[in-house]
Amino acid sequence: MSLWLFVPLVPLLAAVICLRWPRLRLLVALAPLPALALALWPPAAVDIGWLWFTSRWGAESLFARYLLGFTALLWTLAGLQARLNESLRSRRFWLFWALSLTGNLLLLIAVDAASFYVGFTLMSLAAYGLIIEQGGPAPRQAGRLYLQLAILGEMLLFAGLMLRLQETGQVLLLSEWLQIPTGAWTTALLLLGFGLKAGFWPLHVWLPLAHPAAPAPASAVLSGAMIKAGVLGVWLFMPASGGALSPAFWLALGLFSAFYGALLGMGQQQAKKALAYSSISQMGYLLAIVALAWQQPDARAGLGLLLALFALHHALAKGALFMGAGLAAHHRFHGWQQLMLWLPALALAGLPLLSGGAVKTLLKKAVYDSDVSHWLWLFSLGSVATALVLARALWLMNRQSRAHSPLRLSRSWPLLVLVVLSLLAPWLLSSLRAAMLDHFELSGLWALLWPLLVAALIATAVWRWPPPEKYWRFLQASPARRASLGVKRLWQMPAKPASLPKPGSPVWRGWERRCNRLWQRQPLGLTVAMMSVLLLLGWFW
Amino acid sequence: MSQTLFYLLVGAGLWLLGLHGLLCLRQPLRRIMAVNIMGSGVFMVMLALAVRPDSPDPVLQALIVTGLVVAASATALALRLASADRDRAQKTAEEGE
Amino acid sequence: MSLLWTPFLPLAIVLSSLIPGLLIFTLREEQQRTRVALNLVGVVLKLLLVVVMLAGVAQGFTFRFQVPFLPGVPLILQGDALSLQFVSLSSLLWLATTIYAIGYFRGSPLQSRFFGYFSLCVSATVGLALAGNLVTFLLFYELLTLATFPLVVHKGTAAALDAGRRYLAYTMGGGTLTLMGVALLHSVAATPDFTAGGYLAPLLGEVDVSLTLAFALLIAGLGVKAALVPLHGWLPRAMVAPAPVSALLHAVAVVKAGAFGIIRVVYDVYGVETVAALELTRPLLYLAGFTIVYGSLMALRQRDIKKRLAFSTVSQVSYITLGVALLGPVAAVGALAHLVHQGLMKVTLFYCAGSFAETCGVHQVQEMDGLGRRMPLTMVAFTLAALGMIGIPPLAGFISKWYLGWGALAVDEPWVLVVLVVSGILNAAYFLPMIYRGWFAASKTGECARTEAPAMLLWPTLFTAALVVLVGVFAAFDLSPLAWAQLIVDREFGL
Amino acid sequence: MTEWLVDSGLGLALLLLAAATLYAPRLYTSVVFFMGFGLLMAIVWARLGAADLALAEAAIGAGLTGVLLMGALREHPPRTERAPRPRSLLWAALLPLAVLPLLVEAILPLSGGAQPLPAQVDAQLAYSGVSHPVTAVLLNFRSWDTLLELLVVLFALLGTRQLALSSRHPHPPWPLLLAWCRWLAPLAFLLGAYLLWRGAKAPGGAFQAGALWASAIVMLRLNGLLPTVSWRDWRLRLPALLGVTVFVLLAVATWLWGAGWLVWPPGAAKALILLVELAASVGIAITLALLVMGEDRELRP
Amino acid sequence: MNTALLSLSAPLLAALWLLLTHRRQAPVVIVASLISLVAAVFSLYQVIDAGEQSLALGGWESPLGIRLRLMPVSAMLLTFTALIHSLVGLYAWRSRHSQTRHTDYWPLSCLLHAALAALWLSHDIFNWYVTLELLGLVAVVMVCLAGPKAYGAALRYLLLSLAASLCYLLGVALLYGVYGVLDVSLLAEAARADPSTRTALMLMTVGLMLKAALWPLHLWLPAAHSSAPTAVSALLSALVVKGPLFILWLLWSRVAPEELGQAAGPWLALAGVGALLVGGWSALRAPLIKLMVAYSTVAQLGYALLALGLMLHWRELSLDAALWLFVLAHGLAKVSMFLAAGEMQSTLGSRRLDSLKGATQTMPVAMFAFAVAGGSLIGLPPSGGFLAKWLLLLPLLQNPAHWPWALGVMLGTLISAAYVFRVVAISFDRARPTSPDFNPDRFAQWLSLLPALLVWGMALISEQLILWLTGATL
Repeated sequence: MSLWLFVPLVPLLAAVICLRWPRLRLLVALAPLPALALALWPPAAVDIGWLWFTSRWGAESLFARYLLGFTALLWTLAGLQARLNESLRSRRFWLFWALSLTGNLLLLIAVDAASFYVGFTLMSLAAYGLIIEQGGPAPRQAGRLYLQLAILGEMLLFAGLMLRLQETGQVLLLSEWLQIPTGAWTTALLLLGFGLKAGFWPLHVWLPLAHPAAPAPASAVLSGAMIKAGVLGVWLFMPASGGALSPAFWLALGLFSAFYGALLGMGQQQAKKALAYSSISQMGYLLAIVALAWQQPDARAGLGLLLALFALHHALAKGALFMGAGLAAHHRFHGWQQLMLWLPALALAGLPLLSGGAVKTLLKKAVYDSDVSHWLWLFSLGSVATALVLARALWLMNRQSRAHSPLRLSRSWPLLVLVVLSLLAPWLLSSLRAAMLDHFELSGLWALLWPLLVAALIATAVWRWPPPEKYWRFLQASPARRASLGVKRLWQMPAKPASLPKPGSPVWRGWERRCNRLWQRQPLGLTVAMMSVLLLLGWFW
Repeated sequence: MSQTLFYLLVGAGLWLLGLHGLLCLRQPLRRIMAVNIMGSGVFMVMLALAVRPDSPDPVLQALIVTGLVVAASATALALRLASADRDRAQKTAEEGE
Repeated sequence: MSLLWTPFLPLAIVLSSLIPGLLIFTLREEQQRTRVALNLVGVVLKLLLVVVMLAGVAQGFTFRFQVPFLPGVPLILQGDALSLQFVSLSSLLWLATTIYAIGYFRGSPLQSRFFGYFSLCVSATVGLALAGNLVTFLLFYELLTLATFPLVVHKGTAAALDAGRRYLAYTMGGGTLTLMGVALLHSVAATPDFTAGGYLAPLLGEVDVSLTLAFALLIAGLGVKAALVPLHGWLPRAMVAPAPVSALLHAVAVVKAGAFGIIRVVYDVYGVETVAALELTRPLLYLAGFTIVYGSLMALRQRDIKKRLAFSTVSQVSYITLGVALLGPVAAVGALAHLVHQGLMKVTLFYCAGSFAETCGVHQVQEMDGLGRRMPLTMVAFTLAALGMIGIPPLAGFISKWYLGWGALAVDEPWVLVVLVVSGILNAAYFLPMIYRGWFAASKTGECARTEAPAMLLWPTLFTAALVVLVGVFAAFDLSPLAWAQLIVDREFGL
Repeated sequence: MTEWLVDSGLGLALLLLAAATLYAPRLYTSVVFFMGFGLLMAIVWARLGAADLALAEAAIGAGLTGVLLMGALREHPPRTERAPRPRSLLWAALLPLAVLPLLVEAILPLSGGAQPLPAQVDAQLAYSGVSHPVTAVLLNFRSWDTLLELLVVLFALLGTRQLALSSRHPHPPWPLLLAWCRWLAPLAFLLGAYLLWRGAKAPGGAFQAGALWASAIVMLRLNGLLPTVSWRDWRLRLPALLGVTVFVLLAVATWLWGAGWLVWPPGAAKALILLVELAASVGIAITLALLVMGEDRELRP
Repeated sequence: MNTALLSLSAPLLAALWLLLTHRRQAPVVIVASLISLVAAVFSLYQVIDAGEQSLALGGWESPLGIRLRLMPVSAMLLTFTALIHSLVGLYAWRSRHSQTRHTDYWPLSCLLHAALAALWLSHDIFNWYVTLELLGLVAVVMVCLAGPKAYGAALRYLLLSLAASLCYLLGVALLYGVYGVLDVSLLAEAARADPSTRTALMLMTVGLMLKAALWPLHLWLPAAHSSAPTAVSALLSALVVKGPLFILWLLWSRVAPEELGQAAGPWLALAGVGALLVGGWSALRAPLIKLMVAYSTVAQLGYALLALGLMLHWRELSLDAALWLFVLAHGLAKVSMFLAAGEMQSTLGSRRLDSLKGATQTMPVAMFAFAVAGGSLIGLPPSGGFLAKWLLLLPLLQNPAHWPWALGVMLGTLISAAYVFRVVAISFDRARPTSPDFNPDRFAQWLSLLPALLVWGMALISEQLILWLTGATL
């Protein structure tokens, strides 16, 4: 019995218990704790011979431990936050919560492809229950689109996985896959499959619908933890040198995604929607990091760590923001409580000495070291866009929360813990700590600050002279939702009523009757005639 | 043409005549007579064979006797059956009226 | 294991349901207890015997019972690995279905007739699985048709009769084609026992036309039961039968008999090499692929739950054919595993459909709203089985799909992946709305009192649903269907 | 030449009479023609030298069948008949006409050729117990045929017994016939007995005798000189079944105590043949009489 | 050989006893049938043991006398006849609805039995004529037992039967004219392929085909068989039509010169396929229960004719075994089917097929018998019908040039399945079941099931049976 088994089993058990005794929701909320513990003190990986195609679980690299750790942490805090929310009491919600959690943790501890796929699917599908929890048309439509794309992604991923397995000679261990090149189809299928989860452009369409529809803690884990799985999949499944397409393409795609998300995020009217677009934007950066790693396979280890840190940073900050946005919908943040929103936002925007700043520094360094250092200015411009989106989001949250009752700490302490942790994170993690040394130099500081200042200027300008609504509106259109409805209608087209075969057409019946009459009237004469005819056969014989 | 052959042909002709009668006629009594004429045709053939000049054949003659009796018995039954059927038809018709 | 009784073990397995079945026919309607007792004794006995045989076969014993029948063609009942795969499935599901049926028919008329034919049906299925040569197979194949017909028309309504007629029209046609194929093969090659690797290889090049025609006849004949398009027309109509019958029909008895026959013909009569040399399976492969997609598309358009499930069967059973037609060992594992997996999943789905109809009067997909609240446990079972059908890991369907996909690539037929993907998507498209309605939509009538199905209906459902999960999660376990399929394939392919 | 003329005349007359029988417009005429046809046939046969057969044909073919037909005529009123159209008759004639060449082709080679059997009959006649070859064939060489043939006659009677016929009432016979009957009936009896006795040596035999006796019985019945005996009465059943019963019992007896099935013991052959003939004649006579005269109350008690 | 004759005389003596005593004692008949059965089994045993036997009746050797011959097939048919008679007799005695309980059925069935036995044993073409007449007359008389409504059909049957006899007799006359002998074995030695022989064979064949109701000369059969009383229908379909078939078989396989047989084979086989299709179709469309069963006889005889024709054409002697297995299987199955049909018809009070609605509930055993017998007619394994079809199919499939014939068999199978299951399907209609007029007679239903079980039971001895038949008919 290995300790790793507890990682998925505990949430499952908690779910079962919670089904029977709904009051014990806390168990579910705390279910990621074994995973967190194992991320901190990891035992060796284990082979589990009796599970599907024999699997191997563990988290040996720092990369994996970071991922597992922040995911478990985010899930724990979001779970605790969700427990404080009175409207999230249904057993169904907690069941799906636990199942998504199981899937998410499983894919993180998976060392073999099958387990990863199992976890990935479980997470994907169970998340549907989280998105749809609040009921009503918007969640339903969002959920439908999500599910349609999730299933599509699942199937494409399956095909890609099969092709990849064929290429790798049916070896399931992911670590073995890095050195084996892959074909165009495999690349396309895997990237589509994972991309639909990761949500970079143009596969992001479900994200802006799902996040606002889901309850805030769910959005937090969705954005903070789950969509990372898509990028993780790409990272693990593709060879170190990337797929069939040139890494530059992926880099461009990532950057475009970053800008696209930011741009659309600026036009949103809902805080959570703006945050969702920001997630799209951030996923673009993650994709860009992956592309960088493909460009220079030698630097894979370092870029991998960067990827993990970026993900960690984004998870904590975005998780906090989503949870804050959820609270802001019903409560007013006053005084220092505003910091619970501002700090994560600023971190995301890349304020020095916060996690974002540290990560940005590392990212820029990485770009600088690569062949595409001439694209560095794009990253800076990206920071401006990110900051603008977050400004928009904060502004929207502020506008929402004004009318509501004050926020009490007893209702929001998990958020507070999360913010604090995100503040502490760069100091606790050695790699980030090193990056932050840069911030104490003026050049480093300026490099991070000027995009923020530009963004602040633009934001103020827009705030002072807001552009007319109609310029924004096109940004809010959602063709994907309409398409999803269309697909549903197409599928549910009723079958034609089964056409019963006609019991004998009249013409045919008439002939039959005539024949019957013929030989029933004169059986004797007819038979004798037949006899003669048969005798006539003698002529031919 | 020898006598035997002539009567053989007559027999065949009778047989075919009977066949033709059975083919065309509808009245039960006529049909029965047609069958009898067919029979006579066969017996004629057999007899012509039996009395071929070089070897008169008692076996064949005995066969004809047997055949005659069989034919007569069958005819008796057929006639009775025809009458009974006719009787039934009449009765049904009367009941129908 | 003494040699004295081993030959009679296969016979005993067939008789263990046949004799109770015949006895049940003679019972009066009101002898409920005797009937139940007879059924259960038969079921348990059969399971025990199957377990003994499983143990024996795993150790390499062969069980062979033989009686003379035609000159040179004895009737043979033989337990080998492949037959046991099917026998175990039938026995296990017979157990579940018997219990389910006892609950389902409680208080309804003509029970003796029903259970009598029910047992005959299982006997025929088991006999068919144990058949040791083509003629024996044919015998049970036809008997199966006969035994199933009364079950299909059990309700005796106009719709049931129509379905029954159609069923017979198709299956008798198929039976005749099969007979022709068997006779044709016999006339060129006699009828030896099924042999791993086939027995027709020596005839290659001499009577290729006959071999090809015989293959076409056999596949067409077996394809009727296996519901290959365009021979599937009977299956969706046959769903008017009572739920336990549909369950058995779709999961074990009839469609599986066809699929199993195809497996036998390809592997044990022709042999992979012969089939490959004659290039016989390519049309079959395309047909199976088309059937998979077509069945799903049709299922999507059905409003009636059972009808939707029926078309789903059309689609799913062809996975088996597909795996066989791919002619690779990996795909074969997938096919053989799917034989069991599909059975478990489909039987669960039909149990659920039956429970929905019996307990809540729900027949149409639209009426499923809020069922999750009314019958949560049944709905859980339904959900699990449906997800398995879609191929969601780690459930049963996923395992077979994995091997099929792998197998397709192993023999360089990547287009099969497209079929699998499209089928998966379509499966999701028709199953997920049902699950959605059950769990997330509010009941239109406002009823939400909990009215879980009676225990006799519930427990078999949960049992098979649990199996759906277990055979998937523990696929690598030594006694799983997958492992057994691997064993069969090792023997068949001589690996 | 004369021979030839006579033969051709007789043959053509036969064909013409047959055609007339079939296609005569009135049913009554048909029946009369048919009786004429039967008589002509007997004459032809007599001319061909088969006296036995001529006798049999006259008694059975023409006489008995004619009487039966006459009787049946009463049940079939002529007006119900719908005559077939001449054109359809001609069309239908095409078929038999097309068959004719085939038959001719088959018949042509038959006019000559020696047969093995007559010589054997001649050779074995001495051992058969009778001296007339036809009787020897009928009752010894091929007695099995005869036994079965008696069964056929019995079947006809049994069949007639099954048929319900409500309207069958005896017509009053012609007065002239009534007057003659008293004389004719004993004569017929005697003549029959003679034929039976003679059968062993010369043309004649059980069937002819039976037919004559039957006619005698019919005549007596018509005169009301014989009582109506029901089938229920063993006195009717026993004689009717006598022929078959005796024959079958003898067959079994020869198997059990003799040399084998139907093997007449050498010495007793003639006696046994006579016994069988006598029994058969009685049976045939009763049966034929019943067939002609049988009434419902007689046959279906 | 003596046992065979005993098997013949037992029913004959019983019939005479019944007629003389004027009683309708069913037990006498059944006992006689059983005695006959035992004797027949002994003779069968003798034949298996010692081969063909012959007996010169009256001590006169052929060609002068009549020689009876006990071939394996005739011994088998003798046994079969006795068996069917015992089964049908039992039913006719015990069933409340048999219309024959208080009629002359009893002596007549005995006489039929004797006539059939005489036919199987006979080996003389003229003696066959007499037995054919016997058979024809007794069959007509038995049809008449059903009462006035059957008279029309019976009259047609009689007239056609007479015409057929005369056709046959003309052929006999021609053969005798050419060869001067009547004994089959002697004829077989002498026969040449000349026009006379050909025409004679043709005349005899047409006559026999008419008597055996082989397509296209079958039109008299459905009316006659369906209007007869139940027990009689069973006997007629199971046995009487097989008599002419037996003669036809011997005529072609023994007497006819090989080249004539080869030329005639395809025509006969074509007629067989025609019978399968047309008879099957008519059965499928028949509105009355017994009419459907009667048409099925027409169709099933097609198999036998097909086997005969192909056997002649290819000289494939294994088809003989198929032919006789068909006869056995069809006989047993048809008895069961007719008895069940008659029982249901009289209990449910209507002759129409529609009246069988719900019969699986009201008369389960009879309906089961019907279906089981139908299964053999279709040729479902392991019934007797399947064995026969298997033997028929193998030579057809061996050579690709013969495959079109197999198609005929296949169509025949399908169409027989269609007409059998049409009835079965109706009987499952629970929506509007016909309620029985009387309390169903369970015992009689079981009696009707018995032959059907026997025909499926043939599977138990199938291998020996086939091997023996293949060897025996060679």
